[in-house]
Amino acid sequence: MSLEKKEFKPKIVAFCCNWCSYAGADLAGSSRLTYPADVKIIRVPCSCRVNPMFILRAFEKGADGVIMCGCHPGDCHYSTGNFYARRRMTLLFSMLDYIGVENGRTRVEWVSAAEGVKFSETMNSFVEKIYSLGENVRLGDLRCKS
Amino acid sequence: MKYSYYPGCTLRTKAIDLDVYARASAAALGIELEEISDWQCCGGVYPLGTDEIATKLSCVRALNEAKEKEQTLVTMCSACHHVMKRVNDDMRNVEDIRTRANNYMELKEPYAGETEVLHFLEVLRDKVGFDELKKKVVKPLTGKKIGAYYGCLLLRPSKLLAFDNPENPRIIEDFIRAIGAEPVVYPYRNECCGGYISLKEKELSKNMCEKIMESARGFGAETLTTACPLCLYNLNKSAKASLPVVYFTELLAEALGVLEGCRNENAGVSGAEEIKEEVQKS
Amino acid sequence: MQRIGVFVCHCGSNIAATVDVSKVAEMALMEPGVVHAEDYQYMCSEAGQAKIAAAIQEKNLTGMVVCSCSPRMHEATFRKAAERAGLNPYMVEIANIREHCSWIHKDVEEATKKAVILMRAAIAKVNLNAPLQPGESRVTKRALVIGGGIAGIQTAIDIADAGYEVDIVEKTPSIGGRMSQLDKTFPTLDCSACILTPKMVEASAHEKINIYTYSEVEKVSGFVGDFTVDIRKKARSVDMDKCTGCGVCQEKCPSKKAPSEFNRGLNTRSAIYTPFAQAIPNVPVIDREACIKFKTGKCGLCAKVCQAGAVDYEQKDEIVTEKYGAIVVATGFDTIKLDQYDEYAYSQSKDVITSLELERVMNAAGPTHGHLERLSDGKAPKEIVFIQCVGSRCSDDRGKPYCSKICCMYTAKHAMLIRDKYPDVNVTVFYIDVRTPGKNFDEFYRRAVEQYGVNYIKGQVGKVIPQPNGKLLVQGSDLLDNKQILKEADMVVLATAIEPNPDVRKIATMLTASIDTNNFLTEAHAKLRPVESPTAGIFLSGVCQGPKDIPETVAQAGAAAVKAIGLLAKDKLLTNPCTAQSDILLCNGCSTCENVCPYGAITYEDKEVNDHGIRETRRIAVVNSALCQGCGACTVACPSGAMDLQGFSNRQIIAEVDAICR
Amino acid sequence: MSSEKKQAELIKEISGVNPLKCMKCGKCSASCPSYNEMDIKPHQFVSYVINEDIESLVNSKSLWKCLSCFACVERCPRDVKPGKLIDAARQIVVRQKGQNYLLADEIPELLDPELPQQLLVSAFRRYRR
Repeated sequence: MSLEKKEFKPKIVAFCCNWCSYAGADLAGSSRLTYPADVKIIRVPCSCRVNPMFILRAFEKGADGVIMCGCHPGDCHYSTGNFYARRRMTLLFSMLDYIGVENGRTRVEWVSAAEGVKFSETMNSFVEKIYSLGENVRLGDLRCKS
Repeated sequence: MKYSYYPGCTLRTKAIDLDVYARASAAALGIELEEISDWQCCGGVYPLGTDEIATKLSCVRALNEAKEKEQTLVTMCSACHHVMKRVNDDMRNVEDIRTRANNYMELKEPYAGETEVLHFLEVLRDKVGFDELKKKVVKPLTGKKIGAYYGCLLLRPSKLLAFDNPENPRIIEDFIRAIGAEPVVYPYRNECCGGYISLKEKELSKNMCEKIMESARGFGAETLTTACPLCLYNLNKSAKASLPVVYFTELLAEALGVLEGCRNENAGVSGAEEIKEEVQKS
Repeated sequence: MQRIGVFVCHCGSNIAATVDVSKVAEMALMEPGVVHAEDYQYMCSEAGQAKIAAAIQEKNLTGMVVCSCSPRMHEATFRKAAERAGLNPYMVEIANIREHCSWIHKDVEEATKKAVILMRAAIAKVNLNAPLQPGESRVTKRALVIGGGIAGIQTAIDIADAGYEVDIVEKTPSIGGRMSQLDKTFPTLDCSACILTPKMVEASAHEKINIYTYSEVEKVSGFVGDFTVDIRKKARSVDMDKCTGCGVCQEKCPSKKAPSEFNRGLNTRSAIYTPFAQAIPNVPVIDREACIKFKTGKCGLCAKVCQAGAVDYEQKDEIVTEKYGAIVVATGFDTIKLDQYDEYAYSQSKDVITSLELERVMNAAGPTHGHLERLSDGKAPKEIVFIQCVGSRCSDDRGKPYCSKICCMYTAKHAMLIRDKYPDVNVTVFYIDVRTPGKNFDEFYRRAVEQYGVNYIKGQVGKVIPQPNGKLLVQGSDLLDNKQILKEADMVVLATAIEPNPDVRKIATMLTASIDTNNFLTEAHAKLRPVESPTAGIFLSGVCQGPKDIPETVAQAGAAAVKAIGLLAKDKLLTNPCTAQSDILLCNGCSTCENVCPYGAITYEDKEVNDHGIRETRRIAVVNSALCQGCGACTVACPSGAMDLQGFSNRQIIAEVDAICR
Repeated sequence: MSSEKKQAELIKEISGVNPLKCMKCGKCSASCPSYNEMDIKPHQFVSYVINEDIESLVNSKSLWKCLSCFACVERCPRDVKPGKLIDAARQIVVRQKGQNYLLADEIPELLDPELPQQLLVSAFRRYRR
């Protein structure tokens, strides 16, 4: 292990629903609206498919931030999925906060298929936040760190 | 019913009628108006820049006193109503203004727009109820054709003041009906009288008031009524001012049979001469 | 162990300029399960697809990853290519290295690193993919059209002409819609009834079309190809079969004070009524709110005078349940309420009217029998002012933010018709912009100005001031002359914004069709799928999708019909195999999943389970894969972890998470 | 930043108005009771701010003719509030030293016996720092 301090490059997982946010991310791409490469997107059919377990797993594996994007409330392709997601995440995030994973490391944002700008702005601000928080030290499975 | 009452500068002097009749009527209706202690002038105009704080503090002080007494704040003058409601909205909804104003005020507990502000007309409509008011009328003004003159300050901006429909208001008409008279609806009742412009440009204001008078007369009004001392002044200055203009509280006092009792009290009050002297001295 | 092939696309320079594609391919070979990796200029091209096919066959691939553009773009393409080469299409995953990588990053090293990670996540997922088989569902060869205006009528006729059964459900007593209320139509000035009535007759006479008037959709269940719909036939109080349409009941009815909906409340009608003379069906209904018999129990005159004995006071609402393969929404529009625009004195003066009211005033069957007159005193006007954009293009909360699209043209029409019939009447139009994009539209507007001398003034009106002499003083801007204008008028006509029929929100909810902030139904794609709802099997016809005029509405109605026909022509539909499934060994039948399922796809069955040698009967959740849309709500709600989603399983997503965080 | 640009930004800030929302319909000018007295018309306020021609705006007669009656604010379909722009421009002027539009010395001759105090305090707030 080198003693030199490594530059902090956060690992950020973004769960995007297929119908709105993933399309919003595509629009951000086709509009060439940049955001940091630290963000990696996982496509899910709906924000309600995101099991809190996935988010815990991400932190366990060394993620520094997890963001979940879905359709705007009321616009869910499956009509009610994002409402469930919102409730689940509210609970999960307060629990995470309680055990020391700062609130800033998790976020829920509604991005429609037409909101490429919002997607890019959201990612920029989220990444900025993660940089300001620094590396996540809680929850991480030490065996995953090198 | 007990309310905090903010009379405002003009009701102490030139518009003492508006005040005296209001107090007499309120008493007749079983409404207690408890005057804010050591109130200061609201400024007559809502501060022009969104960045002004000091000019809003006199309102915040009054609003906070009402809050501490857990009372609704009532105004009689349109201008006070306008300024008070808008400052209250700032305190409730604009974080920056709230913080800065509270920093100045050093209150026991920061003020955040908790007080309800009502114009006396709203009290009559929403708290007393025009139907109830009607029952308390002892001397209905039957046969009188009265045009309501709203002006600007009661109505606009409508979203903030939430007073009445700004383009087709009816609260004063309903009031006129409740006291037994006949309201005359005319389209200029929400147009400006010229306001403060009459200080330096009397002609401009005169022209505007003439339009208002003409329209009201055309639709058959015999009297105009208003809640604003400045509107009353400007309308009276209109060259063709053939219609008498009275405060709504005078009509109310008359209908409730308490007019005569308060007539004598305000005789001979004037302010202009004193102000002139004051200014010349300084 | 899977045998995975990785195909990295250059997309010309779209990807290759920012991502080192050969490096990505090289890195792929180091991942578990990968037996083949290559990069190529255009993977989606025929040559690219041939490369994929060749690799599948030569290397005997069991799964593949394409690193390319968004799966929303070409997932279907690559899945078909794989299927042709003998690979199950659900063994294909896409790593989106264009929209999510090359297009948004500039630094080649950084972008390449990210592309590799995205590829790894996709590989990790494919390693856990299983071949899936789409199910099949049947298609009921019958369409439902909601709304019987010109949009609904045209859609119904087009579908029926293709040989399929169609039901129209119309809320009011007659089909015809808004168009039946119009007098003349732009830009040809032919009479609206003359072109609409034959269509109404055609629809009602068509052997494949069945019309439910005075009826509303009550409940919708099912899915594309197999919807079940409850239709409420409101009690008409008149027997449709017995009534001969003689009209005597309407003549004799003593209650004639109900405002006429058809004439926009400008006059009254009887309690038993048909909305207009050409109504289809020509069978009256009794308005029970207005009928003396229903209010007091006395009267019954209509029953007495009806020789056919058709009047039936006992009639009750009836629910009809029907099955449909496709549903077309054609619910149309109404004008907005003007209570937020009192500066135009609409509520203060009878001589301030909306354009739709003017249509009725101009119409021979209208309240003034087609004479242009003031509604206050019946006098002929000499000066008419039109105000444009009343409630349209308003970003405050009083009006609508959109352009209502039809007003510029109908105002030119009204102005022209008035100047033509009453040359001594002056017509002034206050406008903000005149918008005339359409065939022969601008020519039409110019004719109003040049031939008919209509006075167009650029500027909005601030206030309409009723005068004691009954005239209306219009205070407006003339922006080109920089003047404030005071114009005395006898009548003022407001080009009132249009909005979707208020019922559409309720209907959209029943259909799970999405709706925008203005209550217009959303298209599946604004440009490429303009007549389809994102919800499969739901199609959009007419103004319910956005403001449009008659020619556009008819064109869109036809397009919606074609899409519906395309669906009805199929005998079977393939269903998305990415559905939920419950593990019978883990499920404890708690009903949690049932409660969160928006499609009612989950039921419970008693099943015999062999749990490690213990045989017992348990209550187990069963997913109807034809109903399941694959949202995954149940998978997270399930407390025992029995529910999982095929194609997006817990293990697959976790593998992706792990690959990204590695 | 040029001083005109700075002033334009300041007007936008203290008025809380985004002039770019204007669609140039002219409803403000159609509503203004002081229209005929103004050299720069209400609908033009917006373009002066957008074009950063603050010099002309603050030197215009209109600045002192606006009644702050809010008719334009109330009726604007785009929520632009031209009246607030002119209020802000006025603030720019009176906040400068010696630019008060009403001087104390003027007041005695403007008074008459019926004149309400409200008029004086309003005028003070409108015309002076």
